[in-house]
Amino acid sequence: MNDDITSASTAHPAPARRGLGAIARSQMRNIAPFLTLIVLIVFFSVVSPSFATLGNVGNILTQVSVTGIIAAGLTFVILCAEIDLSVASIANATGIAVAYFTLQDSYVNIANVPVPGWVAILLALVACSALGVVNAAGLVVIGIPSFIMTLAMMQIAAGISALLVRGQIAYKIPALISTLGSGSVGGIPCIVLVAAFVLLLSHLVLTYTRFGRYVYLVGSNREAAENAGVNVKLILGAVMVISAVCSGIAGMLGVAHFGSAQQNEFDTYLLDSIAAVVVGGTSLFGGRGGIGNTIVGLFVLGVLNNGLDHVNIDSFLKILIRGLILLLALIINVYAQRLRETSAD
Amino acid sequence: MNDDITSASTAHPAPARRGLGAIARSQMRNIAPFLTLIVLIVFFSVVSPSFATLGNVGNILTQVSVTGIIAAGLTFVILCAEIDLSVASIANATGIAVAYFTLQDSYVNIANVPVPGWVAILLALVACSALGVVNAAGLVVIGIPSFIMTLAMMQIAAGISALLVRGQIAYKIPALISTLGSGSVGGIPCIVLVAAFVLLLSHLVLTYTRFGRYVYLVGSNREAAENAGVNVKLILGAVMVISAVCSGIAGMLGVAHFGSAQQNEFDTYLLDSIAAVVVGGTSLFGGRGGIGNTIVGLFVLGVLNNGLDHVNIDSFLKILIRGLILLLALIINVYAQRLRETSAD
Amino acid sequence: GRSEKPLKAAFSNAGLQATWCAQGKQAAEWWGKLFNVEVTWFDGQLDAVKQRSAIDNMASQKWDFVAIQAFGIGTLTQPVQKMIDAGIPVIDMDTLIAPLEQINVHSFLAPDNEFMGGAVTQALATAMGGKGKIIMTQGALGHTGAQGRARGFQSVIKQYPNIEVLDTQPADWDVSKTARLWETYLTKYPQIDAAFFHNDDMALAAYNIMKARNRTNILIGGVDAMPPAIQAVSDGRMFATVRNPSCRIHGGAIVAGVAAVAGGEKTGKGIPKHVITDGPVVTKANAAGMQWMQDHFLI
Amino acid sequence: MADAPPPILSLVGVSKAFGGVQALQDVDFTLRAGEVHGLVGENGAGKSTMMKIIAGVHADYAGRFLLDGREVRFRSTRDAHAAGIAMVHQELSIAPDLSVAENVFLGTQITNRLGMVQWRRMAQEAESLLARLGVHADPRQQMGDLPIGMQQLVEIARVLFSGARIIILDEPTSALSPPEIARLFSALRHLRAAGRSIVFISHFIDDILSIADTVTVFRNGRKIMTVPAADTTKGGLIQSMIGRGHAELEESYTNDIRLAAPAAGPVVLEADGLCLGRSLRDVSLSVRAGEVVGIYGFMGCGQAELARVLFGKMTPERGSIRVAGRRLRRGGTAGARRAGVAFVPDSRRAMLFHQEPVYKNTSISILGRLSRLFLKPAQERALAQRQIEALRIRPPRVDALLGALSGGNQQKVALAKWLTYPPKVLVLSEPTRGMDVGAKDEVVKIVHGLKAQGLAVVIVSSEPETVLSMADRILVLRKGELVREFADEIVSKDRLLEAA
Ligand SMILES: Nc1ncnc2c1ncn2[C@@H]1O[C@H](COP(=O)(O)OP(=O)(O)OP(=O)(O)O)[C@@H](O)[C@H]1O
Ligand SMILES: Nc1ncnc2c1ncn2[C@@H]1O[C@H](COP(=O)(O)OP(=O)(O)OP(=O)(O)O)[C@@H](O)[C@H]1O
Ligand SMILES: [Mg+2]
Ligand SMILES: [Mg+2]
Repeated sequence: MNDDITSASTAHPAPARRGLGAIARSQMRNIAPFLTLIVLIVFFSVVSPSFATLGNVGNILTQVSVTGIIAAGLTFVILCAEIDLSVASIANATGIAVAYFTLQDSYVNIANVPVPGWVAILLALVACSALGVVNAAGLVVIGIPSFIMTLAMMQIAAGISALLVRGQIAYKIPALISTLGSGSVGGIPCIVLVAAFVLLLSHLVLTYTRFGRYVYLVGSNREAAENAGVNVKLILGAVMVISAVCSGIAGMLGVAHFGSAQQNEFDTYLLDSIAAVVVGGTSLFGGRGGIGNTIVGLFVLGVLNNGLDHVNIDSFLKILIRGLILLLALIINVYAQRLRETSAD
Repeated sequence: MNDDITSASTAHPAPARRGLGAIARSQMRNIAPFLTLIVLIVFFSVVSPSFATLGNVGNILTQVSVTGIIAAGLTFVILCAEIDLSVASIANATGIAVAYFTLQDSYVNIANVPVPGWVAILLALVACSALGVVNAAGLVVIGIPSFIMTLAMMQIAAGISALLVRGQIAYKIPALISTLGSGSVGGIPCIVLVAAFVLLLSHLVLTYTRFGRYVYLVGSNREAAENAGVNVKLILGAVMVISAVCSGIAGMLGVAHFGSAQQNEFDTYLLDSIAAVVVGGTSLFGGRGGIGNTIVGLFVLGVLNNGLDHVNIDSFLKILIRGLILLLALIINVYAQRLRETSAD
Repeated sequence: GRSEKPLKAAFSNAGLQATWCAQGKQAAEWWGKLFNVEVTWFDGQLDAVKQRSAIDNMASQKWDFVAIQAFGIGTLTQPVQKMIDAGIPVIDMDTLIAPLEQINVHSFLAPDNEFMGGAVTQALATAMGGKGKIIMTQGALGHTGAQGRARGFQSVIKQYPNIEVLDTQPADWDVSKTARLWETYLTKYPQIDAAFFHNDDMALAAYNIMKARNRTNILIGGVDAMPPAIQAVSDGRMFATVRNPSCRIHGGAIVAGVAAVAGGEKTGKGIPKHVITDGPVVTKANAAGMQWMQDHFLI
Repeated sequence: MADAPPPILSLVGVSKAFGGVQALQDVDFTLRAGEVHGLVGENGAGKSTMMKIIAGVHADYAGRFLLDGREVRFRSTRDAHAAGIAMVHQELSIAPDLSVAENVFLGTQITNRLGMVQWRRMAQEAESLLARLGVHADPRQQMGDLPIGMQQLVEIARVLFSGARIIILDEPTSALSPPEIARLFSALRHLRAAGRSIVFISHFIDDILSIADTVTVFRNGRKIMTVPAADTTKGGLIQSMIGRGHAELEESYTNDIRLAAPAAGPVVLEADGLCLGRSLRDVSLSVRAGEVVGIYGFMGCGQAELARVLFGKMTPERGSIRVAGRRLRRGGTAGARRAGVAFVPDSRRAMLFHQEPVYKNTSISILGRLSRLFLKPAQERALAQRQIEALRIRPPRVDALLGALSGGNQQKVALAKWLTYPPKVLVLSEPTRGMDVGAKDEVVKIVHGLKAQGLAVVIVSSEPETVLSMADRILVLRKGELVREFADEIVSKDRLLEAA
């Protein structure tokens, strides 16, 4: 501004080379969930001999794959400070749609419309994108808050699922999806590779592209983004569609992985994927966090679920333990974040 | 004050008596859901002869009672711009708790702790208040956003339910609860009277007490509330506890109404009660709406659910129709609100 | 016999999302047509609260007879009692509406879950030669059917000291949870000889995991014997399943209702209070016939 | 003021830090009964922070706080209320969803003995209280439906008539029209006569000098001096506020000002017949390259909406906007940006990303020009570095978090984002609201610089000084209509007010 400001700049001392401590504090949002993960891994390794085996690592990877694909899309939405409650429902509808367009064995009693595999996949992708577009339109064109827009979509997609399978179970899906969902390459399950690819791609998009930057900035301060000439509605619409498409992919692969398409198959994935994103440290208020956080969150929940399968405790108690550990992880996140903030600048 | 002040008042001419049109516009938030309700009632009355009967009115009233009690508490929370995802779970846990403290028939295989009826009711109320206090503490003391705090509580309460009943079903509950939940007075089911009482009380509290006005103030502008000397944390904590207690009462009466206590019995009440509050026109962003809106919302959903049972359409299609009508109601709300805003000032 | 004047019946089952229930609906409608019964359906949507509302609505209308499969035991007592009081014969299918002490239904048509669980376990144990390692994957622990199937499993296993039970965790009828559990089992236990699932859907989901890991040597037993499982038994993916005869129960409810209304059959005299409707164990040997009988809603 | 009454409130050696920012450092402050105490200082000098300590908003501070000679420590605003201290905050602190009456009694709703809120009595009393400030509004109306200025008056009424004996007003006039300010001052004089103590914060030195008995000056978190208002001058105050004397800063714009001759450049911005609800009625204007057009009007007369419409944030119901001849169609703010319109909103909060580094703040509007798909952080940083140097932003680091910058520097960053690739049209909405005299001067210089580069600049403001100091041509907006144009003639503040 003028000379006296530079002289007065002692009020805002330029931070010296940041020490290790400072970096650690500023990364608290990322470190805290990571520590939670380490503690869980150590705990289960000690408690169960079958937990820390190579085979089980493969299990955990496989088990978080479907959630991971959904959570990747959800990360975009949550970074924008919105929410998508329809992910699991859209996953289910898409999985059912791809089976609906595939020739089923005669004993499966569904009046479906078989088309060639690639057409079926394409149609399923169109279907989930269309549901995403409806979410996006509701949010940005009509102006319904995403929480209730996607709540309605959750029911609509469930209704579509019901109409398509009519209480039956479909088993056949296109070969490509089948391979991706339950095949493996060199010992690594394809579904893990797909999930890794989706997460990596999401990370690259969020970190290195213009669109990704807009996502962060829209989440960080929506009004400022609009005042800077960013098409906020476009970004918000896009993240809703991305989330729906990720859910759709997850739904198709999930059907392949579980071997069947039926109603309500994916219901648990809603809470799991939201929990993964949030436990990983991405803020519900937008702008902070990212795919790295989501991956840590995925593993926290994945290790927890898998580890509890390895230890012999009362099945009824497990539900409570899971809830308590989830709460604990959230508390740790909040305190870590607070630590970071009080020691900031 | 002095002459020059009064004379200069032409800058803001005194508004004329507000016409009917102006009042209608300003009440759009309340009128739109009401119109939706009327349309639904007319539609079902025309389509089904069994719909508009006295007996069915009783059905609808009974069917919305449990949701109504939960939604009353949830209205406080949503008016504060927070959310409570644990309502159904707490209702379930409280219903199970009250059965847990009641002597069960020998064929029910639960290792429970029978105590006198009033003690059981008291203990159940203490239990749900305690869960509410945990929610409140997580929100205001630790600072976990209510969305994820109550998500964790949802699992914790489910875990408690599981531990208490261990997969069994309990049938016996204290006589008082049993009467309130399934008895009737002069042909009117007690549960309807209780729901009406809870809703009326909530309305009076919200409209005519300072606490109620603080709830609106906190929801409308938290910082202004803080500046006006309102103990915002206390208000937020209180609404979380109120919500949990309402859920607890609903859970106990629900168990009496349905005649048994078991796990996951009340899961649907979460979406139903949120939908009732929101469809009624209460804003998720706080400060706008109220119990009147919630009542309209309750009836919109209640009539919709009930009416669909009276018409002969494909069961699988009903789920989709329900979702679409929900979406439609939301769209109408948004447009009504917009109409109001553009015609304001 | 067939009723001269058309009868109106109301049916409700746990939730049409379930294949077993969907097949039951078709069977009821098929038998209803034969017996001149117009069937109106009240879907329970696999939800106690929703089914209760549906039954409340059912109870405020007039029916010649009613058949109900409860989703949550004890949650429908009041409206069902109202219909019984109004003189409507209420036929209870598959799951108790409430403990029989509490409510006086016309008749209770249900399989013996303990028998079904035991029968499949017996078939598996025999095929294992009386020794080896087995895993039971349970349904939801709160489900009475699952509890019965578990009892049947345990009662048979007790008789085989050389069979070791490795694990009995519940998968809550959920295929994704089943997949997760079985991924863990397959790494944790190098030897698994047989697996008993509380229903076929979970069995087929687990088979998919086994196949992906080349562990298809595990003998799989399930419950329900719906067409996909019969197919799986025929082509060797599953070893055995036991028929939970949806058609017999739902068709039986039509027959019982018509007999009560048109034939004046009295509860406890003409028809017993409790009709056990078990189906047979399905192996490769009888699979084809079982499929044919289902195609014609006979079992 | 000769025999000063005893102090009713004094702060001794008070310090307060936010993270690493020292907002207050060892400050002493004394308030006496029956005085109006003016408070001046640059942006970020710590004025609001000190008042928030007094009002109980900040509970953790170092130093002593004496009330009536006894040491107190407020834990919350409730404690301050109980002690008879009330404050009008710098940011509007109202509940838009509640009725006007409730806003007058915010937090202290009138109840009967049973604790029931008495709606009718509250409405009546609210109406009469508001009338004392010359406000005539339906007390049952929803607060959010009132124009901003009225909302501000309601908040002021709440605090003035709350019965508090110590009243703090933090920039209360920023949304008020001159007649409203006059009425406020008259009310303050009455309160002073009744023995109340008032702290009055403002960046309008003239206002301070006309109402205050005592003036305290803050700079950089320290108190510089406290003097009787009668013993100081505008120049003296500015001198001690910003630490240097500036003749041109003293300009009060009460005298005549000669507007520049019409610019000769081509017409760049052309708005024709804009209509928007009751905010804009058939507004047409055109701006040439190298011309600064000021649009003046009282708060709520539609000028905020006009700025938004020009930047595509709102779609007019009728009318068209052309930039360099091309019609601007529904494309939102992104469309306007692409067409060459730049916009600086009135609040810093609405244009900056506090948790992001400086370079991300400066590059947001030009990312599309740098690349289509992938970010080029190195280029972003280089461009940010250039702007930092050109605008002398401190600290000069592209990676500094924006939140760590002082307000003035933040303001420069907000401008910088539009200057890498200069736009054709720059729309500034209330560019100097809440700014200290020094910062205002900086803005004036930047605007003159941009004008020299050939930009068409539109300045929309409700502060006469702002348009008078920058504009070549002034349009006056009244209730959504353009009622007067001053061009190539002599204007003064009085004539501007007269027209509005
Ligand atoms: N050194 C760099 N090289 C390449 N790109 C960079 C660099 N620094 C920042 N970026 C860009 O900044 C964006 C995100 O990086 P940055 O680490 O600053 O994000 P952040 O929001 O601070 O994330 P975090 O949560 O990790 O702190 C990406 O778009 C990236 O292209
Ligand atoms: N809540 C806060 N968190 C962090 N820093 C703050 C906070 N409030 C104020 N500050 C900082 O404290 C310093 C003093 O701010 P303050 O608001 O008291 O200034 P001011 O004199 O009122 O300025 P203005 O004239 O702009 O209102 C500034 O550097 C500001 O950035
Ligand atoms: Mg980073
Ligand atoms: Mg200030």
